[in-house]
Amino acid sequence: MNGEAAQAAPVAKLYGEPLIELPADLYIPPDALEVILEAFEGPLDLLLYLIRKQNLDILDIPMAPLTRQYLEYVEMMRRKNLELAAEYLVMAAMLMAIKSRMLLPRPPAAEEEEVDPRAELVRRLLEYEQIKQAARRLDELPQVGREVVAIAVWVEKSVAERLPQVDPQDLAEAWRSLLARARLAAHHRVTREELSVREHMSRVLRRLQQQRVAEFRELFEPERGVAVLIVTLLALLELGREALIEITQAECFAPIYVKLAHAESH
Amino acid sequence: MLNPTDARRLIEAALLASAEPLSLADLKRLFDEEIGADTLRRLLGELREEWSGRAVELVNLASGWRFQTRPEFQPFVERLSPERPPRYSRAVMETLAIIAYRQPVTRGDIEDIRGVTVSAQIIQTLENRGWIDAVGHRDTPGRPALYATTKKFLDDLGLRSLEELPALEEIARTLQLEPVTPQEPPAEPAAQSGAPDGSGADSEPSAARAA
Amino acid sequence: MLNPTDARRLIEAALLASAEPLSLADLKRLFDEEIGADTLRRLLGELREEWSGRAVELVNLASGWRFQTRPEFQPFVERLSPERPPRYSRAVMETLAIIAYRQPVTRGDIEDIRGVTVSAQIIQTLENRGWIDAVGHRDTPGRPALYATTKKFLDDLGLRSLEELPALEEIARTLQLEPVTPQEPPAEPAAQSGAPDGSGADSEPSAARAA
Repeated sequence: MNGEAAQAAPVAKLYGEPLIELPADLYIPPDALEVILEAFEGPLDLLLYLIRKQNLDILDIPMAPLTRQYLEYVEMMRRKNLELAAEYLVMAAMLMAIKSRMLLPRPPAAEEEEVDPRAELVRRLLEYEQIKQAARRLDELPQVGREVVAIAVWVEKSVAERLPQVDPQDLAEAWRSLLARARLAAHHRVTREELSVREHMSRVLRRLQQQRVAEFRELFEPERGVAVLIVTLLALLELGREALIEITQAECFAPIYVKLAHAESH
Repeated sequence: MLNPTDARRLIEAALLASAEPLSLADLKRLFDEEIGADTLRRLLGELREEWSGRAVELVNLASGWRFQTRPEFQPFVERLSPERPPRYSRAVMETLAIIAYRQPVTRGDIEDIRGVTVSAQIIQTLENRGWIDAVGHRDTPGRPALYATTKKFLDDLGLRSLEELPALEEIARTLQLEPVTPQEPPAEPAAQSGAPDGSGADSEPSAARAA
Repeated sequence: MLNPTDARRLIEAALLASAEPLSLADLKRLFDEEIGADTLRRLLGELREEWSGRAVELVNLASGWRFQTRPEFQPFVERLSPERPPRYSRAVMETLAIIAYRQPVTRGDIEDIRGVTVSAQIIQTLENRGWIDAVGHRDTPGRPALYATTKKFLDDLGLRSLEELPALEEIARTLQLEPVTPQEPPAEPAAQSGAPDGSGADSEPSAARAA
């Protein structure tokens, strides 16, 4: 390992400037690994990271150490039970293939046409790195709605107001901006299943508003199938937990009644 | 302290950039230092004066100040945009999204999620449209109304049930939710120490994003 | 016939009232009489000049002219309205960059460059934003859609044309001290014969680049 670091030293020039000091070690501390691995956008991103971290010359990649390190990362990902995309394994196979081809002796006759087995990999890495940078540059441009406001002053109109149209994707867009701002990700993970529960919560509340008190049983609609029964039950339990309804039963096996919490204060 | 011209330019831009009228309290927030209501009113008066000869004017409404086109201008606007569909403000759309995904919710719940106050006007816009209604009250002080989406909401959006709304996990996945900082530091030190130009700084915005 | 001042005031009001950029053709419709493109351009130039010292500026974008706040005004925008579009994930931004710089591209092309699958949600996020659209199909099995960026993408980023995007060659120069360019051309044809596995398909995007 140390030998390789030293070997990398002569080419340790980055962005045209000599590097003041080499990174102390080539490995990421294991506890930081998970966070780091999840931040990679794929095998190319991981490879670029390994290459840049060690200041390897991307045009003359030492395949043996790079392949070994890549495989170690992939192995660590597996051990950590991180969801490992198939692309990582395909890349592992490709690295090993390139490495073994570089070990093969070249037939002297073919020498001139022989292509560096790394050429395609290098091309892909450079292209991806370029795109990565381009993506950052794009993200830095002042954007209307984000850094810059498009001016649209109020227009006084006498004609009848036309109603705005909204489609489900507009709601997705609104939620996206909420998420980014409020860091809702942790506390507001709403799945489709939960959404149907919440829909039924509203339905029960709406019904209890008209009816004041309902018998537990009549809130269920067995004809709509088991899934709806379960969701309705979950909705009632959630409403109870949030103290939005009161569920009462006079004695064992007596009918269960459901009403709005403190409905009598109306 | 800003000089009066700069202060006027600041107020002007803020009013032009805002879709809704701005109150004196809103305008005060623009300034780092304390600024009196009298000073603000004087600056607004000067601004109105400055705009007096134009097709856009500064008006003082119940809820605050706003720039709007003069009524005589309407015919010209119609020539320009005969079919431009109107849109709800972001505030209205976000409120609707919260009610749709988190129902039943109170106005306080919505404010907690949005991190800003939700005006009665926004709720009313959605109620008038028939897209939300109060389905009960939470049993807490003030007995706030609980809002839910209506059947008309589903109909107008072409949905059979709320489950047909776009899945939230998928929306979250398209976002830069967490600061990328944990990933960047190990990757960047090499680049930063050597980068003579702006390229090293490219990592900065992602860190700043966290702030 | 309007005098130049009135004409300027009319154009100003129309532009201030419209969040979408207005083209010269749009602006012509404001006037009862014929007005030449040159005259309009001169009036727009004067108007831009008139607004030069302020926090709001008149800019010329891909689909026309628009008033917008200057980027330096951003801190005030944040104070006034917390409702702003979010930053997209790296996956979304890299997909956008590939479409912007390599267009027209298929989803497969994007996957080849990024080395990972590109989810439908990512494409949809960009489509819904109005930044990309399908401009055709590649005549290969499955007839995959070809994506390109829209005028709205340019407008929203304050650009008049794709040529104003940060230059890729410049980006490349900051990547590595080694000259990248001399290496590229010979590497391309060689890469095809040398690719040991399915990566031969990677040459597709570079072919699309030439198209």
